[in-house]
Amino acid sequence: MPHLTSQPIALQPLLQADGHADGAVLLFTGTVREQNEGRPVNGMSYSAHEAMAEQVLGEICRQAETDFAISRCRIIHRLGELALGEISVAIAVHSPHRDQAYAASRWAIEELKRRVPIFKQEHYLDGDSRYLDGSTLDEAL
Amino acid sequence: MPHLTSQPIALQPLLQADGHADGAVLLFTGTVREQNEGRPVNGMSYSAHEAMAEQVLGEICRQAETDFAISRCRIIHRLGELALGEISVAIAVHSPHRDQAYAASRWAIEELKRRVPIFKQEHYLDGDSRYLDGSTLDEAL
Amino acid sequence: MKLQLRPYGPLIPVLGEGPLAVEAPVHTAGELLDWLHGQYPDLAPWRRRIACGMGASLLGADAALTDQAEIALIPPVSGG
Amino acid sequence: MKLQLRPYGPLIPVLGEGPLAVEAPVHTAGELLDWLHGQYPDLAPWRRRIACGMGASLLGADAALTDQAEIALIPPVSGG
Repeated sequence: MPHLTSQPIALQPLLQADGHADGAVLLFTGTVREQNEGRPVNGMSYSAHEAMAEQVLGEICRQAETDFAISRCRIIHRLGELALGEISVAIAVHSPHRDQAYAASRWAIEELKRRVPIFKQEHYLDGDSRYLDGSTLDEAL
Repeated sequence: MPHLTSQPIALQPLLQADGHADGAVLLFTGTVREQNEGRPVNGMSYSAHEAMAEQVLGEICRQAETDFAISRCRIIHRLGELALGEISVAIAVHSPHRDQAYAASRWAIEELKRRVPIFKQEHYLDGDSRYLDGSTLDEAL
Repeated sequence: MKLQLRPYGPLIPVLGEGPLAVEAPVHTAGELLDWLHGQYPDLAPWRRRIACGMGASLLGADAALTDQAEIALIPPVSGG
Repeated sequence: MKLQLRPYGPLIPVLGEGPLAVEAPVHTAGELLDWLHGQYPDLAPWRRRIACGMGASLLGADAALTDQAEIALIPPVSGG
């Protein structure tokens, strides 16, 4: 299942459990807000280094599953033009217990923001656009 | 919107945003697991002091919204007979920012387990049933 | 005084579904529970673990009861 | 050597959509970035903030480049 999509993110498949071993499901979604730092926003564009983003997102999911002893971590990130209120990212964690679900989900979204080569461009109501500053990759030279 | 239901919990209304002010939605669901403390489970019954549970769940939602500066907290708890994999509780938090969403959701589920007069009876594969021990209310005499 | 008791959760197998009509020589919620533990030794596992409620509110140990009141008997809670 | 450069995100308005064919007197990823900052002063805001990638991997500063390689230029990331 690819981690990147140019289609609206379907949440139902993310919530669907594989069996009955898990007592907790935690779904995080990030959506496009109508303002950022006080400026009215009317949309967002996301682009990515797709091959690398797919790989890093896969690594984050596998590491979350291992380090937090959860059953499943899935991450889907949207690319392309998003309108207000559309979901840019969804992280679904299935876990036997809720403690690990919260910890894994929190970790995964921070890792995504820190490591995954995705780039956000905000479009403002006044017609202006701006790439948001982000997190410099560890290997930056 | 009542907090208690004897019908399967519909998640879509919980995920639906009221506007475009929020950048984060966090949905927690608890589901019936196929085992507990090593014993195979084949279902669960939930009962409640309904009037008090409705009131306390409402208090938890309002306090979450105030104390964590989130836009909305909704909690739905299922009552009656639940099969494996069915959702017993759903907590949906909408928030401008994710930090508060995680903190509020985590707090709300702990408060629910600590304060809301709901009672869980586990049904085992061997035909036995047992009320689970729980959290003594602060006003216990 | 006369009271209607409404047990919840694991108290139902001990006290029945309720409402349970009792006539108890008590004035407060705390006294009611003491009296009840005397009447029903099987409640021993819930000593100091039952809360009394009236309507949607919990009652403190010193809360005065009124004749004919319906009192909820609330054992430890286990929602989620 | 000859390289194909592929800028991402906010580097696109500075360097163009790419791939950008360059002939640069460099051997390593670190040297490439130094050379690039010399050629494109508008990259100044991204000094020490660009990572080089080849395929799905990041390159360290000392990673040797090969002729005709396609090198990704990755500015700070802002997904989520």
